[in-house]
Amino acid sequence: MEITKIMFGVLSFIAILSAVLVIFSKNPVYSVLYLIVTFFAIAGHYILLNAQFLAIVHVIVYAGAIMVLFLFVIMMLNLNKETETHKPAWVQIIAVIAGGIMMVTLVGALKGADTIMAKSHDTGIGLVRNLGNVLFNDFLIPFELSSILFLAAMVGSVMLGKKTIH
Amino acid sequence: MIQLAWLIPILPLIGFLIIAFGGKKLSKSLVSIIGCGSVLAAFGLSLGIFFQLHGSSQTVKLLDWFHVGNFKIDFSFLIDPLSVLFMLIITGIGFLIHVYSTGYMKEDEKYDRFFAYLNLFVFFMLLLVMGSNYIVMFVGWEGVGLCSYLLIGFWFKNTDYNNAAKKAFIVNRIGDLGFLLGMILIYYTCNSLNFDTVFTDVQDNHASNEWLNVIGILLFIGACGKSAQIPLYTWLPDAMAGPTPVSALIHAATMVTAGVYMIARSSVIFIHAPIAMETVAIVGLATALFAATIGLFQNDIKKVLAYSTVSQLGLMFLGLGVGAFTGGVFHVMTHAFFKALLFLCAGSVIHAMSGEQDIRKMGGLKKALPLTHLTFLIGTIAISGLPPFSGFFSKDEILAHAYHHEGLFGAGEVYWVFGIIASIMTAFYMFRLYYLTFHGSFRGTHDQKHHLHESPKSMTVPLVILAVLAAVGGFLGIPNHHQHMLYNFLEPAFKFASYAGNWSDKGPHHFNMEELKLMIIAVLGAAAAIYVAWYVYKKNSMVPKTNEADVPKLQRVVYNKYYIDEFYNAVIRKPMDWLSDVGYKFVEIKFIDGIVNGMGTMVKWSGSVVRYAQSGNIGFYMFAMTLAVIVMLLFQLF
Amino acid sequence: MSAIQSVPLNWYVTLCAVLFGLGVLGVLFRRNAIIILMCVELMLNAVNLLLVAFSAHHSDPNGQVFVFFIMAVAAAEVAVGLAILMMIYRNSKTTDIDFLNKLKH
Amino acid sequence: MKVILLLSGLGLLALLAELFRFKKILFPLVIIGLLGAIAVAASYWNYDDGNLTPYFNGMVGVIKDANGNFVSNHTIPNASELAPDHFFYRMIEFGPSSVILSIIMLTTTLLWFIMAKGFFSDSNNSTDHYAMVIIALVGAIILTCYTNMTMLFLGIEILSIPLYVLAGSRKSDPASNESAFKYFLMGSFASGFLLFGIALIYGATASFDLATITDYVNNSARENSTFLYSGILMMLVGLLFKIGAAPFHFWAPDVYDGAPTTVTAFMSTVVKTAAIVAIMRLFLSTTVFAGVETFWGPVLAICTGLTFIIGNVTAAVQNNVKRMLAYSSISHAGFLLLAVVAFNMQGGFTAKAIIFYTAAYSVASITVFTVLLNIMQQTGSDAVESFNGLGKKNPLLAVSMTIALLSLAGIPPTAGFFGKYYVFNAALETGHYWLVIIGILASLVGVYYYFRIIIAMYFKPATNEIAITATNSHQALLFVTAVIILVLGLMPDLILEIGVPGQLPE
Amino acid sequence: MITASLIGLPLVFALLLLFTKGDGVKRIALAASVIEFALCVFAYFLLHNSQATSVADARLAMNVTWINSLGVNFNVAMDGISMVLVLLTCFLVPLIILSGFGKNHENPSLFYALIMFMQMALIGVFVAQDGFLFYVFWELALIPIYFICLMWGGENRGAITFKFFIYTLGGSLFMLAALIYLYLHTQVGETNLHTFNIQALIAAGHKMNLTEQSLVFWGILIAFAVKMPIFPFHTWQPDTYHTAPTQGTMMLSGIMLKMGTYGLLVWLLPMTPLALEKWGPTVVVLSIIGIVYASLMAIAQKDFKRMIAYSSIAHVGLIAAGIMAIGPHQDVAGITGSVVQMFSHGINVVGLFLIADILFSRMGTFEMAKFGGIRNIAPLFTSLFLIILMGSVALPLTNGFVGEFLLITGVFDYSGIAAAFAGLTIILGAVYMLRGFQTIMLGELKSNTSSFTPLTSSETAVLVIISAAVIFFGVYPKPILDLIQNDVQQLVSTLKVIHP
Repeated sequence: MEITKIMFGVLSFIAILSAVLVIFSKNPVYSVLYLIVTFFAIAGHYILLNAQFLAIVHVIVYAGAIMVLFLFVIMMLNLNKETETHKPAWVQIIAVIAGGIMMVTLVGALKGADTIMAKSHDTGIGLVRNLGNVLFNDFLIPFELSSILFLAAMVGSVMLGKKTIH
Repeated sequence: MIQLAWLIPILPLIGFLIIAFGGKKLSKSLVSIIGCGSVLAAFGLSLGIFFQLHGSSQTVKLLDWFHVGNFKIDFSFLIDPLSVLFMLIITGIGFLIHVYSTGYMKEDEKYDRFFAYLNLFVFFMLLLVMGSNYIVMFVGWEGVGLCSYLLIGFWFKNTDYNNAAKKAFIVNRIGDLGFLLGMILIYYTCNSLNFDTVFTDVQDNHASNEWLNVIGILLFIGACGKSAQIPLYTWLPDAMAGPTPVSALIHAATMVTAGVYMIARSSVIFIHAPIAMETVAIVGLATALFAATIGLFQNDIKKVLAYSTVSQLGLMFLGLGVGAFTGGVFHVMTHAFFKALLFLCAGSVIHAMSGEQDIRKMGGLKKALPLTHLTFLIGTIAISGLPPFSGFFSKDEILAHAYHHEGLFGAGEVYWVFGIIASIMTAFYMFRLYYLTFHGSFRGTHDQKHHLHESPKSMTVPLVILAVLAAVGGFLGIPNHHQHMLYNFLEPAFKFASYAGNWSDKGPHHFNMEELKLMIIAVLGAAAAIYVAWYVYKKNSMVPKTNEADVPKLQRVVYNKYYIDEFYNAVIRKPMDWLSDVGYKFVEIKFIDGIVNGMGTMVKWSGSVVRYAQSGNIGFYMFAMTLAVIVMLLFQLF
Repeated sequence: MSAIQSVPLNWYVTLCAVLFGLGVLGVLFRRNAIIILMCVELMLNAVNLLLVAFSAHHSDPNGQVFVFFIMAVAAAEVAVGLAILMMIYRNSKTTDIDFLNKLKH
Repeated sequence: MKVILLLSGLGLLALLAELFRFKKILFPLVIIGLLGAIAVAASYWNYDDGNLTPYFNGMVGVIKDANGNFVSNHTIPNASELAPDHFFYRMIEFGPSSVILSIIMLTTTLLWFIMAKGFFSDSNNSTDHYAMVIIALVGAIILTCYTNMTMLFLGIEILSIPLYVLAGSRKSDPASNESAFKYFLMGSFASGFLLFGIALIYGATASFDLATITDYVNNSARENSTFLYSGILMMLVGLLFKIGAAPFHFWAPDVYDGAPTTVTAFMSTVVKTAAIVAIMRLFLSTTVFAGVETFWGPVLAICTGLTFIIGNVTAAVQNNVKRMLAYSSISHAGFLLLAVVAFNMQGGFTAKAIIFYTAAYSVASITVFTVLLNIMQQTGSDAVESFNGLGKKNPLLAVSMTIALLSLAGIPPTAGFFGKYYVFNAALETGHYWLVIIGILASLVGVYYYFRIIIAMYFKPATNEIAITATNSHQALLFVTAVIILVLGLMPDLILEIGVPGQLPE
Repeated sequence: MITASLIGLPLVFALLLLFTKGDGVKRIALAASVIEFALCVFAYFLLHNSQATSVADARLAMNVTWINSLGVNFNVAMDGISMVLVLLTCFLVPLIILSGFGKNHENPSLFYALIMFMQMALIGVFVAQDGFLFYVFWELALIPIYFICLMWGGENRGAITFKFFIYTLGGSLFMLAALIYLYLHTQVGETNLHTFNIQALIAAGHKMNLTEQSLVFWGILIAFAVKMPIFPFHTWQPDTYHTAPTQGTMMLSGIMLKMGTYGLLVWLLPMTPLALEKWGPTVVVLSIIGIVYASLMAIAQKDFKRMIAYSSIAHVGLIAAGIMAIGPHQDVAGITGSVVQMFSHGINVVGLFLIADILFSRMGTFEMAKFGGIRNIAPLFTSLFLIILMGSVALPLTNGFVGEFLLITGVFDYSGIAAAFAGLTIILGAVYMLRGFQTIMLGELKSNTSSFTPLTSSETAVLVIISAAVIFFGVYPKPILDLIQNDVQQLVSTLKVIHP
């Protein structure tokens, strides 16, 4: 058993477990926290896969920005275990069954790929230099356009979020 | 002269157009002059042609009608002895009846209409007998049906009359369909509908074609309709709703004999169609007997005459069916004389009785209506078959041929026996009618008695002429080759029919001892019947009971025409109405339209179901999406 | 030394499928719109991981670059989404999706 | 690219209007900007031998060889060979179908702006609304010309995010809130599937570039079909969601219903067009996934059939015109998908069908929504009954509405007829008889609910005394759209011959 | 050119009328339709000459590209058969307009504009030589009549006209599909392009196998079957005829119905020989069931207008049977008869509906039992009624006879039994028609009929013209027969015999 496989196993276990806890935690705040754990586990996977830069960005963006945003909203709306409503049990069971089947079918549909192993591997692709090269050459246009996206998101959230002055 | 033959039908047509469009603006006398004059002119022309014909056969074309594929149908006329004979009967008797009508209809406010219709009728009837192809014949055939409809329903305010008119038209149409199909079958057999072509073709190429039987039967169905044979006879007695001159002209002398004409005209086809021939004979005989029995107990003067007409027509068909084409036509002629006469006399009586038609309310009219009485008597004798009046000769000829007939069942004698029975019954009920009407004491109301009067000249003169014809008309056909003028005259028309075996035209029968015996039996039978009638109705002055309940049961059945009308009502009309009604309510509305509407309803219904999937719950939406994805993935897996 | 050379690609794929499925499960399971949104993020992360794994597998940087875009979009989406949630909360004082069912049929 | 830049600038300009206080002249500026964009898009055409030919030839081409196998006639160009302005690192390519479809969308937006003038003037966030719409349009344009999955994804998001906002732009209206929320939540859920699909395809092909993927699909799809096939399915889910096809249509009625009517009009025209274009560039005819049509064809066919049935059947029982139009837009999505299903290697009618259908559908929808908007504003209701007696109250509105509805129902001589005609033509060409029959029945049901409005307008007596009036600009708009509908119905070659030379769009 | 202007002229007039206000609209419409009729007569003589000299007259045809990308041409031409129907259209439209002179429609300019518009579409259908053009005109004809029925119809018109619209549209969509299917099998030269030219479509149809032909056959048939209508696709018809304003009913029954029969004859019959052989008998059987069934339904009717509607189904059933029944003799009778009968039925049924309208305008009802004894005060009306009625029951020397006789002859060639059942129409027709006539016109005058006002001059004029036509074409059908002789002969020679 190679160390990478063990690492993979541990990280996967953490990711899945915390993902399950995200779903089944009664308290929204706990869900957020578990989700952050999941994100960290995923970041670990990124590092394992030699995507170090991405791992850092991931932590910054998801754990640092997005989840804070979530947490902020939850706090602001004062959501907690008491205010949390749950679907009726039968709906939950159906949801679990459906989600489970979804998972199984997805896994089943994708299982045909097991024989494929990487032929060779360039460990350098995850470096900032490489990524920057690709991002600002080939992906220049999407990069620029994402600014439009942000602009829209920004304007939109401000417009919706601010209180209407009558 | 013959080339002018097209004028013969056109003249009454012109008369019709003038009267129809002139309408009320024309005075009654002008209408009479135009109405009678046009027919008289036609008669004159016919007479002229008659003298020029010399047994020849010529076609006179008036105009192209329609040419479609093999159809080459023209308005053209075939002038040969057969058609000329009918033309003479139609225009001659037609003229007399026109004259008679000027008196009979004098008071009617729709005088002009009446003459317009009569002229139109003469036009169509002439087309029927003059046409040189089946289509023109069919035009006339249906046209006279229309006129019959119009004239039966002439007094249109009366619903019964209208019903009678409608019935006549519809029953005729049943026959017409048969005729039409027969015609079409002829077309596909011979590729033509022109008489010349068809007859030559049948003679040369189709002499043993089985289909000729079918054609024959189909044509005969047509004849049944028009000539009131079983099972399509019921309209004729009802048709007596029309003014009496109409009954005389259309429902006795001319139109109803169109069937006879048609079969005589198609003799070539029929002689090669033994089954059809036998059918004609049997149906004819059956009708003759059946109608005669009904006639025995009728109390309406016109109804009696109507049933006697049906019966006589049956006799004619018997003649045709046994191959006595000349005999059949001969009887048409004599029957035209005496039956027209009888009807006109009846009209005169009704006229005198102010519209009363029930013979139980008459009696003793001999004194008040001497001329009518005399002519009626002549007619009665003629129809009863007493020599030397005309009916005797024609009837005798038919019966003699029936006696010698060797049909499919080889039973000529039986035909003869039944024929004799029919004519004996005829003699009985005719004299019954005669005695009840003219003898005994008057049974009508005071008013009627007061008004009793002999008819005006315009009515009696035709009576006299017809009486003379009815008396002497039979001498045209004295049963001997050389004296049988009619046969000699008609022979060219039946020339094809004369050469073919068992079913061929029989010509006149030869006068010999055996025939004499038959004649004597017939005459004696008739005389006996007359005696019985005299005994019952004259000597004992018996009058049929007015109260139906007092009448014996069997007689009541016969009196009610064996309930055939009711039977038809129950078997055909009611079911048809029921079928259409139920069909409309259930099949049409509920079923077919129901399916159509059901489709719409189904869409709406499924819409109202499907819309509940749109529950508004986002969780459900996403659940449904997930399910769909799962299904898609499973689809990929398998 | 990279994990991709010792861990079969299939493992990653399976892991991602499981994570993705869990995300879907969460979306179906919860009523709180915020948690649902978080589960969507979980789905996106599964995709990200898959992309990175493939990227490593193919030795191709494009996959990792794509992840950047996903992150960007996810951030933008979350911003807008939370703004919408705030707006709804302001009007109806709830983030429960089952109460948002006025539009239907 | 120029179009995208111009529109992005326009969006920015709209935002700046708030700051620099030229809100008053923003409307004419936007109109001018859109006209300019149309001109720029049109400038991508080049005259050659008297025929209009596209500036760029087909991006990727697949043809059948003599054995009936798919082969690529396209050699992947080296980056150095390409002027960056042309292919933009193979991110977008403004091909013939891009040009024609962007012109259609730009024109539709132009008409929409005229219709929606009131929407902006009523709001105190008008500049934001302008910006949102224009940015959404940028996304839509991107979808007409993407050649890379990244651009597809970004295009969809740039299109969607402003729409989430716009749907919720009536902030105090619970329906609008709910609409925005549903749209957003389900939209991001569907994005997840789309991305998963993209990732899987990347896994199979190691590329986001459509040309490379095409090559892979055509040449080595058998080698690692699992990822590819699953990926295609997942992408299909995401895209079918966007176009509102069953069984991913659930958001559409609620969102269309709840959103402000003008926004609904935008969604059911421009957004729908953009979505079908996105699908078309991946699935249609000689493009990316064509080589494995046998795999996804049946799936799409089933979805199309379902879309027909669900859309029409449910529309038939709606009493609110707005909601009814939402369902009917689902059914129109069905027709557009039918054209995709009727995929044909000779390229005969499919692309023509889609182009013409979208044009016809967009113009007719704008008309219908304009009338509906007026009715809703003046009677306060969008029930069918509120149309009662419109034929007498305001004949112009009634007549143009009638023409538009006839067009939506697909009755000659309106543009909509040709739309349907081309779709059926395409479907019959490739033997999708059952779908054609379902489509015919669907059209009949369609006639049913469209004609309910016509009957209400002409046959039902007015239920109220409210006079229906329309502004001058709306009247002009209605007149113009009605004329366009009829002219396209009589001379469809205006779009099909001049616009698209030869074989399309490949 | 002439043909195209026959189409264009009504359109121009329609637009003109749309912008006319006031009472003059009727007169202008009448004048317009008379001008159209004159042009049509001119065309008739051109065609007559060209037939006599066997030189095609270029003025009667026009073929210009319409939609290049689809291979659709504006291809119109007239042969004898289409001439008959165009003549019928142009003859009836003035009469229909004239018959409405006594009435004051709301918004008359729109009403008459729609009628003219419809005339345009109808003529278009009859002269189109291009499948697409045919279809477009086919649908175009539907729209004006829909609005005429919807806006000026009687009670419950919304639902009824709607059903009519959907039903006929449904049928024609299947036809569209079938036409496209044929179109896709055509080939222009060696290219990949297709064409909608009728000859090419026929050629394409002949190349198909039985299954494909059957698809096409049923697809096209269903459109015609609904339009005519053939049993059991008829249930829209009585309701629609009943509720439509009478002039609309006249357009529907007099002319529009002929679109179906014309289509059956010219478009379907030569298109798919194998399918015709296989399915022709089915259609014949359906038609004949329709004859008997519709006649029975007519008998059940209490309402005069509805009765005429059913009678129309019966007559059309016979036409359809005559067209489809190609018997072993390959006789032209059936098809000739169908054309003649289309013409005759158009005239007769318009007359009958006018009579119904006259009755309704006097008494406010179509229910026959409410009438009675009208003959007492309106003898002229009675006579004209009777003449038209006789035309309808196919009495010889009226126009109905020639057609029905030839039709029955045609059907007989196919099967004698079929002909016998088809022939029942002449009996049952007489039953319900005479029943209706008697109930309405004969008998004693009733209290409510005593106020029956005499015909107006416009009504009289129309009825007299129709009666004259009934008799004229009965006595002298030659003009029509000559006109179609060659075309029918040619058509029949290409057909295969079908066997029951």
